Amino acid sequence: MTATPSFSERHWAALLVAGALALVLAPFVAYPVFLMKLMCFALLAASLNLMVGYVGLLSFGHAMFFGSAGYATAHAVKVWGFDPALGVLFGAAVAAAIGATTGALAIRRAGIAFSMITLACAQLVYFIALRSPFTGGEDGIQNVPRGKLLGLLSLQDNLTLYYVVMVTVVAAFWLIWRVVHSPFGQVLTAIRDNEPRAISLGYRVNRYKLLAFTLSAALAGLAGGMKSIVFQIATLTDVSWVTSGEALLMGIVGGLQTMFGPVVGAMVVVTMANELSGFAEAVLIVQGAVFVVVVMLFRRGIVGEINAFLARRTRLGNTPPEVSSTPPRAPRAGPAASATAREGTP
Amino acid sequence: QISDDMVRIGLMGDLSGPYSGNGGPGSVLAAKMAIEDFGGKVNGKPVELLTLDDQNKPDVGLNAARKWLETDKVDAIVGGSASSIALGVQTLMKEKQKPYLIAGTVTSDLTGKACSPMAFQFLVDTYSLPKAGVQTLIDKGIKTFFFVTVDYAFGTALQTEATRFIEQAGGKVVGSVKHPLGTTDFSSYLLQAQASGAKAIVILNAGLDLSNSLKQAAEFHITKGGQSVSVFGMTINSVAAMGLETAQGLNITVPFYWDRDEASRAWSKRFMERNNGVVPTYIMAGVYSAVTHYLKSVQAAGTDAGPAVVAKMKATPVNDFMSKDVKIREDGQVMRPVYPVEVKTPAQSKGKYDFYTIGTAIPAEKIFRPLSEGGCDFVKK
Amino acid sequence: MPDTLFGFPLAAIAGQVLVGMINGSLYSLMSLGLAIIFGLLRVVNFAHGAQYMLGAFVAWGLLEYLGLNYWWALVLAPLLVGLSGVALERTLLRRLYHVDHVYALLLTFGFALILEGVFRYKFGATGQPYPNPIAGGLDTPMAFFPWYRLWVIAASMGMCILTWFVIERTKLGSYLRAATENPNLVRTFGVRVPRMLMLTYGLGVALAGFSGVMAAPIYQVNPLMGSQLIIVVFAVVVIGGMGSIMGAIVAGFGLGVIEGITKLVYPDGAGMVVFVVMLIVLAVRPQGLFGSLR
Amino acid sequence: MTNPARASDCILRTEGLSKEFLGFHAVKNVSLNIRRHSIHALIGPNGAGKTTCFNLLTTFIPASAGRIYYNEHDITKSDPASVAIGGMVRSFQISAVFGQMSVLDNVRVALQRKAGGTFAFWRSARVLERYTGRARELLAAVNLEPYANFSAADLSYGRKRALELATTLALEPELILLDEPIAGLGHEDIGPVTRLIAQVAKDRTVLMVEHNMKVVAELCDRITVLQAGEVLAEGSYEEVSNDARVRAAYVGGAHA
Amino acid sequence: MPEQNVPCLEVRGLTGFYGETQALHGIDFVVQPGEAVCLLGRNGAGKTTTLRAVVGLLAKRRGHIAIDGRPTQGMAPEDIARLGVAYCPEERGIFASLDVEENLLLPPVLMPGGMTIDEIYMLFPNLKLRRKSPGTRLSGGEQQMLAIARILRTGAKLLLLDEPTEGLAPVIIEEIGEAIGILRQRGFTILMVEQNFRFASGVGDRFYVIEEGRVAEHFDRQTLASDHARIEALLGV
Ligand SMILES: Nc1ncnc2c1ncn2[C@@H]1O[C@H](COP(=O)(O)OP(=O)(O)OP(=O)(O)O)[C@@H](O)[C@H]1O
Ligand SMILES: Nc1ncnc2c1ncn2[C@@H]1O[C@H](COP(=O)(O)OP(=O)(O)OP(=O)(O)O)[C@@H](O)[C@H]1O
Ligand SMILES: CC(C)C[C@H](N)C(=O)O
Ligand SMILES: [Mg+2]
Ligand SMILES: [Mg+2]
Repeated sequence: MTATPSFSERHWAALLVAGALALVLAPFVAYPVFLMKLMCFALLAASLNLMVGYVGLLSFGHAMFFGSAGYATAHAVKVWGFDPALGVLFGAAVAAAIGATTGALAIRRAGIAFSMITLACAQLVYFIALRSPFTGGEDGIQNVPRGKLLGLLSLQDNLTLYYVVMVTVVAAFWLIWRVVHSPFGQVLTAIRDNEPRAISLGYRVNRYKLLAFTLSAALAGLAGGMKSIVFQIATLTDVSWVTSGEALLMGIVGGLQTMFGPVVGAMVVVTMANELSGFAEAVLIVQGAVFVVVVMLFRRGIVGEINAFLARRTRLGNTPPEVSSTPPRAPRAGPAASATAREGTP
Repeated sequence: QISDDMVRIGLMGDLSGPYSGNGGPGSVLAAKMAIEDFGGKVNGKPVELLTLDDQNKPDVGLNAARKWLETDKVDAIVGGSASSIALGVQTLMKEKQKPYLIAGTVTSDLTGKACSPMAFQFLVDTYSLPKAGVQTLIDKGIKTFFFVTVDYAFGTALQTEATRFIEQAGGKVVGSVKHPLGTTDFSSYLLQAQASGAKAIVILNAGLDLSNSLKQAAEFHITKGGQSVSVFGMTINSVAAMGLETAQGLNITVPFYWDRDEASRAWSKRFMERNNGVVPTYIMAGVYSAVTHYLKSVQAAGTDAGPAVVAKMKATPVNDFMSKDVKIREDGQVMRPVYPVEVKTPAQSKGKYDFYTIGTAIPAEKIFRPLSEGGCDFVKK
Repeated sequence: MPDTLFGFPLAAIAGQVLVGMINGSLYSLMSLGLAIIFGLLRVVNFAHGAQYMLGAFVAWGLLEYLGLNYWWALVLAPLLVGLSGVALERTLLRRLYHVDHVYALLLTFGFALILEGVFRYKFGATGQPYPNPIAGGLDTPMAFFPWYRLWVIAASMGMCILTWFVIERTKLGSYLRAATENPNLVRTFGVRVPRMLMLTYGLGVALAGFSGVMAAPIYQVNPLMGSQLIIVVFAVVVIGGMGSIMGAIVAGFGLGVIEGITKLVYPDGAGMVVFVVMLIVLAVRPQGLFGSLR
Repeated sequence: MTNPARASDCILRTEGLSKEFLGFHAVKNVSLNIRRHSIHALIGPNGAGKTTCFNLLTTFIPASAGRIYYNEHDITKSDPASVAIGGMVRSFQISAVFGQMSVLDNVRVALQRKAGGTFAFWRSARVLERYTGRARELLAAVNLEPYANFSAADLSYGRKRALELATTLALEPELILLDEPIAGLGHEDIGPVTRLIAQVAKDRTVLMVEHNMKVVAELCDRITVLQAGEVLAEGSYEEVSNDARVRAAYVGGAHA
Repeated sequence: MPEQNVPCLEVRGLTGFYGETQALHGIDFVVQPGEAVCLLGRNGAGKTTTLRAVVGLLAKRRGHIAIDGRPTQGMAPEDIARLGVAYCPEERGIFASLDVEENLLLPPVLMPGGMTIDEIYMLFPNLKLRRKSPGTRLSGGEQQMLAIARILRTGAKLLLLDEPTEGLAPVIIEEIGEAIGILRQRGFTILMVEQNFRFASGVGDRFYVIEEGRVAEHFDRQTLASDHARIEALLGV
């Protein structure tokens, strides 16, 4: 797969062990609620990355999955008295359902049009959240009980909840990794590369894209559902386009088409927002500046640049040039595309 | 004993959004002044002020409050912008047993259904605001009403209470329309209100929303068919924003007006010197009042432990430039008198902020919701 | 004459249609600018809302600091905002033409955040009032139509038609369209493409600035005014067909009116109706009303 | 010229196939009969409607009128992916490979489609190993074995064509549609690619569009000449190339 | 060859890069006014790259290029074009958003002496028939015709044609050959890249064979007749 950085298995093993250790010890160093927020956003960014980086479709509406799952979970847990685990799963399922519906519309278009359609769908969801009675409008659903996991383990304590969230997020990341490195992932790569050719080989490409979109939505929903349990509140912020934008920012800063880019991106963005909390306008300015700087100077994102650097080094060391963490290539209207357009997409 | 040798007060408000004129940076300044006037120390321990822009978003406010309490060792939270946030913070403060000094957010649920033994309402609420307002309109012979209401806890509460008062007085609400917080164009809501034929069109929102809706009401000559436009609650910054031309003749009630007496003028003068000459709203005055009363109580109690301070606060009458010997009721309501005012015409106004003609004080018992009707669970019947 | 239609007071209908037309004017002007920029540069100009806000602020600033009235602002503000667009294009945007279009979107998105942040920092989120330049109105038995609002409708329509004509019916327009597809090739014909793209972006941005000036007396001059409008405008652009100029104009006014009527019939749905229409249109015509599936 | 009696010999058959673009008739009433195990060429002047025919046959665009029968099944209303699954696979005029994937993966993606399980997002990509053997065989057949681990984008034009063929063959199509397979190739590549086509055509049917008459003459059993969307002539190379109308419309004077 | 007058195009020591990879390693050739010169060579030899360097589309180019004696180093494509150069690219570059006629009328007339629209339609009747059709809806061959036709109007004296016959039917190729003849009579100069050697040998005066970014061989029409065997070997015809 194109996204596997080329440095050796051993490096990876070491990195994974270090990462696992850091995850386990982190709540003793940092504020667990902050860490949980970070993990939820990392998962959101990763789910978005699955679409942008591996399907080549930039969704500008991932907040609709994140946020509506938040509402669904909060409602299920608070009003229906669901177990928190079940509540979060319910949230993810709702997100997947929304993903399947909006996806069916959106994937028929590619490139910028796809982005705009997802943005608009998300906005529709936002207005529904704003106006419908069960979401509580501007007030949101507040005082969501954290409850007991499977009726046994009380999640009231931040530390306990932290480990539950951690395990879930790690599992979700594993799933993403698996999707990317699966037969299905292989087909996605092919479709992103050359869609007409994939069709001519007999792939019904829209079904693959739709499944990817639905999966991505479900994962974003998982993140959103957990967030509402952690913070005990589900609100409009999580369905607003600002959140979609932030998720994207995380992906870009960390590096699209890389597995850990979203994590690094979430770390940077969430920390930044945290440090600047209380100065809404400063957050805007800094986020904006980060967007500009990343786009102008290092489009591959932090992890992407590191990968590229490592790849360059290994290449000097005479290993086959297997890596490419190139920025995503979505269909474009360049000269090549217009020449093929008539042949490929009548 | 003072926990970790420091009294930390968190001030939360809309520092940049549509409500930033009501409280916002002005409230921060008021809190700072209160701490300075107190000497910056309680029982020899420094007082620190933390501030937060809640952006009128419940999640932002709530998350920050949680962080304040769990990691920053904040001892009390003061202020408030949108009622939606306050309701969440209220629960949290109850859970963490820390005083919540509300000045800037007004839903009456805070002392009613959602009441908390740790909470105080230092100003007016959505019960007291329409109470006098409805009566004034009914007295003018107005029988039909239409509401333009902001769509969240504050607006909902205000409309519910107002409707009750109107119906009790034999009036009728012929319709209402809700708009989201931070709307800029009210023309379609206003035209709808106009088409309803109601004699009074009542705007139930605040801050920027309020000045926008009133300005547009004037632009569209909403009152040309003999209808009137009224509001029940308003802070003085909105009057400044829309101008007397638009605001003249409105009747509202306020717990504070800068030009009411010597004490309020003296304090307001000091405030304006440090606030680019901009006049304090009653919310800012309320923040000052709340912080001062809190510090006094910490000093008297000799500790900053929540329950002890709360007990002390409730036992001590509030005394400052705003109010003399005002009691705090069991449910947390500060029982201060409020003043009916009428906005002056441009001709009547003699100075930059000479906005109101002030009437005689209405005693607290006449305007605040009786304890028995609030439905607060911990209040002994 | 009956005074109700389908059970709704005629006065209310007339009022909402007017309000709808005003919003529609702004939708059209804004999506027109977006369509030009997208159609020709393939850049989704996320900063469009911020530039609209900038237009309003420039108008306000001209009045506040220089005492220049609305009519001056109507000429100067678009010019200044357009120049700021030109500067952005020259310094940053231009370097992104050769990479995926998504990056230009992200750049303008970032730029929008910065602009909004800076203005919030400087002026707070509280609006600055802007006086109504044309007082009074048309007093009909149904409702009172302020002159200024009628002027906005007329001026926007005029501007839309003018722009449409330039792009679709002149030689300059065909250069622009060709340069979108293959700028390098058009350069080999001896056409100064970089300069043209720069001016196009400037023009699109100037339209946003123009809308801002138009809006200033209606809404407050407020740092948030852009981000509130922009998303709806994006939906309008999608409905009209991305990059289609005719689509932008028709969808803009059409949706304004539909939205106005919805406010009357089902007020809760007013915020969503644009998006619902969008979904319906997309289900039937994925490329939008006037778009092509290129 | 058509002979419905022997329809069953035909793998692909059209009846009155037509396509109109906003009033312009690009393909008019074309009836084709492609015999099983033959190499059939579609030639004609530029704009005659050859590519449009291909697009119609593979249902990349819907026909305005007429029917298409593939193995006697009516596929007129089918979709491109289904047509490919049914065994009719096309190549594109502009070379179509998955540039970011390795040469080997290009072929495996095709094999995988044939074998199914392509939605299995929970399984490891390692299950694809089982196609490696077959993929290498196919690559060997087109002399691409040594390049198996190259990124497809790095191949030269001729090799991309070869890869495309290998990928196409991986699906074991009954009928292959090739659009100008020789166009753009250097002289030195024309020979090998021609031989390659001849080789893969064994046991299959090939329908190709080509302007290079030398190649057509060498490869094709039967030729249909289109002009202005209509069938002008049909027959063997000798028959067609000696037809005066064809010479006037297509071959031109200098090429006897 | 009369060497005293200024060559229409002079290329000396031209090197060119795509990013890091070098595509041209020092190309030298000249084209005299009124000549038809052909660049031959295998796929990937650097022929297209050479043309792109001449019209200024190759950003990373070094060496000497002069048009009518004016060096063009550092000039932008639009300025080079104004010296009287027109380019017909390999991938044709037809504009989808313009109809056929708009495509045809798009390039501004640089100097007098170009063909008129009627002459062009006479040469390519297909284009007249599809006049109002969107440019990229044309068939591959029709697009090729349009791409050539488009630059004939501009009056540019030096025409650069990259594989003008690719994908064209034999009859059309013949017509294009005739068209080139007409153009030369009118005093146009032509530099052409061609894979179709049969066609090239019919229209070219002189030939350069490019190999791996260098000029490997140079011959003219006389040699072509006299030394047929060597050339066949060289090009593998
Ligand atoms: N989508 C379309 N819309 C309008 N006209 C079209 C479309 N596709 C093709 N045409 C027209 O149909 C005719 C046939 O085109 P087609 O591409 O089939 O030709 P062809 O025989 O493949 O030619 P070539 O050998 O040049 O590739 C052409 O005149 C072309 O302009
Ligand atoms: N955009 C590009 N990026 C990187 N390398 C390129 C690019 N275009 C061409 N090349 C490389 O430069 C070299 C010369 O290519 P060029 O297109 O000039 O060849 P050509 O002689 O025109 O071949 P053909 O007959 O196939 O058109 C080739 O090795 C090619 O791979
Ligand atoms: C009067 C206002 C400042 C009240 C405030 N907006 C609230 O939500 O409670
Ligand atoms: Mg063709
Ligand atoms: Mg070439």
